[in-house]
Amino acid sequence: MRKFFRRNTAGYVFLTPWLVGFFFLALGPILVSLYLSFTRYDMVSAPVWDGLGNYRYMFEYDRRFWKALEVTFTFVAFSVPLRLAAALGVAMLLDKGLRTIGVYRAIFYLPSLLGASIAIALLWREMFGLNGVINQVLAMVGITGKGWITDPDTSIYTIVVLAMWQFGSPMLIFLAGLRGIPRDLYEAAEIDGTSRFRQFRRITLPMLAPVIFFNLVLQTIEAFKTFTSAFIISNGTGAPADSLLFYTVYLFNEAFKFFRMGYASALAWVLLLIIAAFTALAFATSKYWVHYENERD
Amino acid sequence: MAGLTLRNVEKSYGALTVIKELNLDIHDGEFLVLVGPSGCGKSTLLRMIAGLEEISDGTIAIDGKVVNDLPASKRDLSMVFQSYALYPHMSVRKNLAFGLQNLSMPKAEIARRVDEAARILQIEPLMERKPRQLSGGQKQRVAIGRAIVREPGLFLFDEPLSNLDAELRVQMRVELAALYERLKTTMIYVTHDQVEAMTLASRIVVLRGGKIEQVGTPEELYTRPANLFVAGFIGSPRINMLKATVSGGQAKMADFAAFALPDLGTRDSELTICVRPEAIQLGGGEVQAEGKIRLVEYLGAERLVHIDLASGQRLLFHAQGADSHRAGESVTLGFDRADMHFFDSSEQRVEPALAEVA
Amino acid sequence: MKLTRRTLLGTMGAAAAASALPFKAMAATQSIRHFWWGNPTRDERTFKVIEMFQGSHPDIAVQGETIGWGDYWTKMATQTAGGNMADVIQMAHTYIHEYVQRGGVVPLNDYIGNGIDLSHYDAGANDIGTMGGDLYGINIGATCPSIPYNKRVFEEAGVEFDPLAWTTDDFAAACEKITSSTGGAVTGSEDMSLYMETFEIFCRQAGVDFYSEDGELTMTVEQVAAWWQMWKDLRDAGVVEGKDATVQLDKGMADLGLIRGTTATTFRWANQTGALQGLMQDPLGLAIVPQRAGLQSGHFVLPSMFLCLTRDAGDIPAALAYIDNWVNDEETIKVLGIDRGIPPSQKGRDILAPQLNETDAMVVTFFGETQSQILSTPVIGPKGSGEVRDSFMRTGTEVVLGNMSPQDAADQFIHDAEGILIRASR
Amino acid sequence: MKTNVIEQAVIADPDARLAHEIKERQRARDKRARLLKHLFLVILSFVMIYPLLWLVASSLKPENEIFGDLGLWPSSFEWSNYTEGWNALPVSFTVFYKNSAIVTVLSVIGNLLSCSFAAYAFARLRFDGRTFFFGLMMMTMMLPYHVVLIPQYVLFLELGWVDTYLPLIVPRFLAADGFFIFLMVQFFRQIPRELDEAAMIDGCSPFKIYWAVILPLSLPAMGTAAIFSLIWVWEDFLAPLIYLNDVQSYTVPLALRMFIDQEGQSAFGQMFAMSVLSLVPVLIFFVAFQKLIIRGIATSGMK
Repeated sequence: MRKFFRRNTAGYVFLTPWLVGFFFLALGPILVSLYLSFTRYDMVSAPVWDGLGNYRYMFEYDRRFWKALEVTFTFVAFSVPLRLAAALGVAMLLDKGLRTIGVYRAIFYLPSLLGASIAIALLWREMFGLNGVINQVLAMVGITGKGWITDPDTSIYTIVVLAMWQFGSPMLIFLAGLRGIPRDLYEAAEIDGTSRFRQFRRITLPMLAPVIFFNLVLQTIEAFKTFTSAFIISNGTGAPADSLLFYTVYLFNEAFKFFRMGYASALAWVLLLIIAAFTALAFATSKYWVHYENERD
Repeated sequence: MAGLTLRNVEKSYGALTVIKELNLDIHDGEFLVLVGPSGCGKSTLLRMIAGLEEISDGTIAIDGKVVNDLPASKRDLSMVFQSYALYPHMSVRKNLAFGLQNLSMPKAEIARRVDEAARILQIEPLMERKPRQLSGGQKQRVAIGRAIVREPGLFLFDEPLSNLDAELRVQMRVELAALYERLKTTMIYVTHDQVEAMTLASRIVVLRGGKIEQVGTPEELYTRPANLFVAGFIGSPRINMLKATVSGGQAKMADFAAFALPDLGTRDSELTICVRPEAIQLGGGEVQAEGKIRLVEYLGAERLVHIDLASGQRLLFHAQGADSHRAGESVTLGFDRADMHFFDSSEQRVEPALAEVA
Repeated sequence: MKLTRRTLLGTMGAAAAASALPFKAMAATQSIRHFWWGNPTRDERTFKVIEMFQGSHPDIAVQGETIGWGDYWTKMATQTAGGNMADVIQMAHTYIHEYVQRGGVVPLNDYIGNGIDLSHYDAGANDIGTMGGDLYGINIGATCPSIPYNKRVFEEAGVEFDPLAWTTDDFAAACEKITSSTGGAVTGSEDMSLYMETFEIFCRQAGVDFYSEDGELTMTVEQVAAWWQMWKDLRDAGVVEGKDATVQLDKGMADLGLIRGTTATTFRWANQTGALQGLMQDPLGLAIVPQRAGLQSGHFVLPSMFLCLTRDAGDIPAALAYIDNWVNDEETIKVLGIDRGIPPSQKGRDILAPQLNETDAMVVTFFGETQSQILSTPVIGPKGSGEVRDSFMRTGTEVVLGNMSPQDAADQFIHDAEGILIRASR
Repeated sequence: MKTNVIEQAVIADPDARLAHEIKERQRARDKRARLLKHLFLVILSFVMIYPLLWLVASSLKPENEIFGDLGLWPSSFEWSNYTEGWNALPVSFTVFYKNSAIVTVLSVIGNLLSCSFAAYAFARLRFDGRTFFFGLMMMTMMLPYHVVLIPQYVLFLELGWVDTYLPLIVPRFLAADGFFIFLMVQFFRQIPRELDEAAMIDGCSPFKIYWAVILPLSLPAMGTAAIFSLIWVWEDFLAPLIYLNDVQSYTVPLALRMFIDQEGQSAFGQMFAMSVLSLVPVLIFFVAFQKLIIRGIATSGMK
């Protein structure tokens, strides 16, 4: 018993704020949402038990659910790697040398500061519109553009570009991670005549693995939950032709526009399972590529 | 100063047992070296003594007092880590003083001890530097300094020299020995390098797979290894091992003529006979074989001669530097029965009956 | 709804409430909350009204709560779910059924003439706020459908038409004229094929309403197909805005071709004209939704906003006093202006007449001149009608993109709409 | 001057000259590489900054010019968008800024403290149930926020916290944002464990290790977390929307949403002007705190 306390006390003391928050503020609402997913609940009247009704409807009848999944998976597949690559590339550019770096860092973070505001939505529609900047540039090299953001086949990629453009937060995390890599490792490699590319593969990547892992997991979670940008750019409708019907946009509309909070909760739990599967996969594979300095367990 | 008693100590991580029912007495004021191949549990054992690992079973007592439940800081010991573990954000002076401040020791006393340690280790000019501005050897000194300012009853060293280059390692080894001479405090030292073990230890503990293979002075281990493992582990260059079959009091090794065995008190028909490289004689010895020199390693004062025997066995011969053997030369080699170490089929040492030795 | 209402944390809650931040109106014995969606002008006016009300009713503290339209409904739903609705809320005709049918707002019958005086209201002004014989939402501003058009562009293209009596053919001709005279830089009109509000008038011109009184779908495949076919023809002729602008749904004013200067007309509720004009340099005119030759008028008026009393209202007398003041007090009406729509009473219109600016005056005139075209009051959609509207836009998009014929799309839309209504009625 | 003499001297020697030439060539190559890098960064910067320029330009345009006219340059500068925008709402922006400042400062402090606590426990301390709770923590990040909005609202309503700042602040002191916990865990785990052990032997309690060893060595991570949490709280809109009723208590992002009415009179110019201003505190903080990330102690002293 004494041993038990000795082993656990410190851990639980430090975890107390989180535990209190989790059990008093988070767990209740989470369980309620799970309960609601088995009900019909319009938010005005009391929830009505519906068993697996929501889930059955989702998988058997709901075409838009599948559409939303398709849109979201496409987005995740493109945006996560591209955004991480952009963030890592720029972070490495900014990590060494240059004295004016502080300015660049601030500038590169700007788009993320602007977030997904009405201004960004207006601007994005303009830029990728039929007469937008993008087409003007394309026209200069003789390519006839189209309404990228209004063509259901390409609209999703404008959101991918938006996600890429707002690479500020993973960039900053990468920068913080790069700061932790001892310079002498590079110096040693330099002396060994290791090429830049090999330095990247042999030193940067492995040393940065925990941070890459963090960004990968978090960006994937965030990408699956992407809401504001798609919502604001499509005026909350997922238009054109449901091509911007991101999963959470659909979920939000089901809940707050069509008063189906029960169904929305079921959608949320399905999404949770999907994200959890991906995260678990990431954690499972992390043993093979993420190594922490000096960890014994 | 402190002596230690380890009784039935066990360590396991889940189903994996790292230390098995280990018993050991460490005398007050001795320099004990734990040695063994990687994964033998030596570091774990040290960390259990330090209080950094929980003890799964059994007891550890320092000065007769069981410390199983005592946190590291209350065990009156210091530890030097393989990676030095200096606090990167503190100057050398702060690194040395940090532990003392935690004891809420008077400032003057802290300053005295820190200065003293700096003087002993000759790191006075480095006191205001940060660890990243130090060379490997300097970091090592600071790490040792941090251990000695505490003036503990017990020093623990976890492979402290393994990150240094060869030259520095030798130098630090000498300094450590000198430090021990000066302090005469109990020291427990973990290494995988048997040279360090031999040169530093008053006693050596050889560990393998979480079990003690042998405890003894360096000389005991060298001259009378308790088993084949210790024989192979202690001694550089490595001991020669030859398989022998026994029948009717006669032992037969490939390439060698059969010879009469002394009474070994075993009935095993398979033995392993070991001979140190320096016990091999060229052109002499009671038991002989023909061989061909494959390679000569010239080390200045000595030469290591690798010899191929007809059956494919290889022997290592430790020659004086002045000998002039060449690769490709055919030689006759041999050794005396008195220089043989016998190990039975369970790899345990077997000794000729006393009468016969005499 | 009493979901997860527990008292286990009650004590903690009380302690927290005691330490809560200040900012509360003090000293009044009664208090109510009024929640509306707004904009800077409307907020300023409404807070002025609240201040005046506090002056005349020092014992009733009123907390004004406001946020923009989109966020309003999210917050409203959350407060409703929590049982914490404001006492008095502003409602839109697109949402009122959702809240009435689920019991979020309560009938006001008992209070009319008994706390709230509506005797000066136009006949039928509260028809749309009345469901199943009970009045749920008081009309606080009427509006009607309109086609705002860019006067300069129409004049420069030499389009001559009667804004109060033009037909779909006139409309098509105007579009053609504008598009060709500007060389395509300005198209005649926005493609309104996905505007269900405009389609409603088109439907009513044929004597068909969207829904029956008991919430059944009454719009027909024929009407839907005809509507989409009409716009397809205009699109094919290249005289309306291209598909790229059309497939963006629920556009804000800032995205309208009318504001951007790329089209000459759009559809809006008449009370929004002032806002449109504020974003434009060219002057605006108002026209009716074009008539279908040989058919009846489809024009109607409806409240742009309602005031409702909620299920969670605590102090009903105070809330009634507030509502009564809102619809009757002369100064209040003056301060409110026609920001929320045209007052649904002659008294209100008379009070405002002297203070109207040019655009407002035009809107009021338009409103008055089209009164004679009103044949009936439309039926407000049942639960699920919001989703039917979404489905209309979505299926219509396929026509705009050329993926479906108007007829096939109409078939599918009606089929989907029926499914939606069945699901919503469960 | 002195170098010149030396250079002159060595040029006589052919080997030295060759070495000198190689060095010169290297220097030229480095310079070219740096220039290229700068050029790339400048172009990228323009792409990144264009929206802000657009926003600033729009904030200076007369209302009826913002959307009809695509050029960046306003026909006349409407500084009144700023002066009038500040007081355009029923409550002055002075109040909104004050409110946002209170919420943000407290939230950032709460976030850093509580999340680093939890992260230290997950990254460094061994206790039963660690993996389980870590999994739960990750899970809280995966559920779309919108579906817990209502149950959470009901909970805070029961606590009597609605229409106060407590629902915005208290959760931050209870490590509600798993993002920061996970972020810090990843960085903490990078710190060699032997440092903890050395500190343990030096007589540090777990708290002292956290405070005197882990925190000072995690400045880049803490700086990153501080920046993110400040920005996110400052820009947070959904929670204030739901929990704050009284306009007097609104935060800046909420106030910005009061300018736009999809259905009626909007004030885009003023909204853009106030949006630009709302970025200022965040930018200042960003520039100040990013130094932490840069100055972060390189861990080269450890291995």
